[in-house]
Amino acid sequence: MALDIDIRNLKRVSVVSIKGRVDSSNAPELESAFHSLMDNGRYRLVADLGGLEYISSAGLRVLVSTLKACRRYNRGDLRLSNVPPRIAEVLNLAGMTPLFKIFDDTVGAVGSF
Amino acid sequence: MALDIDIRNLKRVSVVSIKGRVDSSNAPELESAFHSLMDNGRYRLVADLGGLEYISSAGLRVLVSTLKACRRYNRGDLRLSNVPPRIAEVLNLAGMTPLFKIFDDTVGAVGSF
Amino acid sequence: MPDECRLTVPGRLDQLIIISEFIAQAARQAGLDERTVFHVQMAVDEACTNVIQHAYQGIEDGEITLACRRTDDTFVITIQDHGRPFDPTTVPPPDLGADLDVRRLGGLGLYFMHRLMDEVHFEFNAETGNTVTMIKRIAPQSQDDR
Amino acid sequence: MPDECRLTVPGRLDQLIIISEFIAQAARQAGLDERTVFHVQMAVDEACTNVIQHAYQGIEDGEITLACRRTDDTFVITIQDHGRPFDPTTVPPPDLGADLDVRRLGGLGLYFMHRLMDEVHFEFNAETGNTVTMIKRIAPQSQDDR
Ligand SMILES: Nc1ncnc2c1ncn2[C@@H]1O[C@H](COP(=O)(O)OP(=O)(O)O)[C@@H](O)[C@H]1O
Ligand SMILES: Nc1ncnc2c1ncn2[C@@H]1O[C@H](COP(=O)(O)OP(=O)(O)O)[C@@H](O)[C@H]1O
Repeated sequence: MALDIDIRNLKRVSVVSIKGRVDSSNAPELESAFHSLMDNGRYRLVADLGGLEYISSAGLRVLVSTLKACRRYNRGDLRLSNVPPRIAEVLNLAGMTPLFKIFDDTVGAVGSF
Repeated sequence: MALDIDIRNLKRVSVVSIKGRVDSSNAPELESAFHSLMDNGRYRLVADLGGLEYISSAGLRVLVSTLKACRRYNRGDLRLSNVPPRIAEVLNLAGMTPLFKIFDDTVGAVGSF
Repeated sequence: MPDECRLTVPGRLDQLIIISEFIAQAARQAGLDERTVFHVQMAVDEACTNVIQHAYQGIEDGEITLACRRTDDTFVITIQDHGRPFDPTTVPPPDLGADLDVRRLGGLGLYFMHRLMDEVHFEFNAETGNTVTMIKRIAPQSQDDR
Repeated sequence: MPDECRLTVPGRLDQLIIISEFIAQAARQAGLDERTVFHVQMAVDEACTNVIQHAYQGIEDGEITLACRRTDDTFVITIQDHGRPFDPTTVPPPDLGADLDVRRLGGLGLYFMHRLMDEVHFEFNAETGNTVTMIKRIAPQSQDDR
């Protein structure tokens, strides 16, 4: 149930697969994964949440701050795919569903850019 | 991680698949599963341990008492299949490996009767 | 208190996973369904994160004690610490409808606790420390579940 | 004791899974590898089963308290109860080489505790109750793991 982050750089888009558990102890790890991508000029991101078992408000905060950073100057976006029902419920509760473009699968999310 | 017991009655042999966790709180459950088979005259048993994550001495005790009951009057046997490495280590530690006929897979165990 | 489970851990973020697994297992054992287990787990995680980050402010030698028990129609959790008290009534609610560019990051912890649990009470006491009590109402247990 | 985790549960068999998940998570968090976690989990399960079945003899209102902490090269677990004391030196070891028909069932709990842990000590005290201390030696922690 630890956090496992896998990054796959495609031609125009990067896919960040987030598995396991994000809480306030490891949210900084997730944040630096996103930062390392953006520092390399990659702002078209897909977060594949298929393996995400748990996310607390500290993790949601990272998603929103990354979303903001990607959209700045219209240079990109953070889109979500494969959101498990329980995580979708949390996004909803946090009023975050309207902020994100959410896709059923990662192929669709990558192809949307 | 609860205990899940699945029984499959073949023509001559019954396969008992034991999944999850056997400790002293639920070992009686496992015992009555074996008893229900023997009460119906089924003494040729295969315990498929493929999904067994944990077994304490209370569970081992059930395996040995069932083995004894099956072999009595030469009427049958309890054979093991799919033993995960961690469970094999425990059987070894308990000096139980020489008592059982152990098979790599359930097909082999069923076919051995 | 006959049927209570208690956990005490150092007030550090790396203990959150121990807390989380403890409360999930205790809630499951008390008969709560998996969705409710998840909600309880999340509320407890937010409460303990606040204790570690705000009450203890990163000072690592404080302890957190959780206790939980099942009554007929509730699951009751208390979380105790000896850090600094605060006044929850002064914390503004998050503005969940705000546009992305003006939305305040954070400030969701207390909100989640209130949304995911049926009751949340804070108590501050110079001697016994701070206690948050969270209650989840559940369907009364049938005889079979016992 | 700065870096200790403690768990208290009612002395009932249905609490064993809470105990087991707690000790596994605490051992993992302390940096033990998965095989060692399994061994610790098993030793603790056997010790607590004995407390419930023999020390408390099925009386359900006793409590069990586990504490564990990591030192540089050990993982130390104590288990406390207030049930009846016993003399572990009078318990005969199991005869693991015996043929099936003469083999005694049971009697493996204490044996597993000793085999799976590096040290096992019993202490009986009229006031503080009974305490079993189990120690697992582990490779000293590298800086990176901290
Ligand atoms: N246990 C606590 N002890 C002290 N202050 C707290 C505690 N919980 C919350 N607070 C205060 O309330 C504010 C809002 O908390 P919360 O809603 O959890 O959001 P966040 O922790 O992300 O700021 C915190 O920033 C903090 O000032
Ligand atoms: N915590 C304890 N309190 C009292 N008696 C105990 C305790 N632990 C062990 N014993 C005694 O030692 C015997 C051997 O224990 P053990 O090796 O665990 O096997 P088992 O529990 O299967 O009998 C028990 O039958 C019991 O009489």
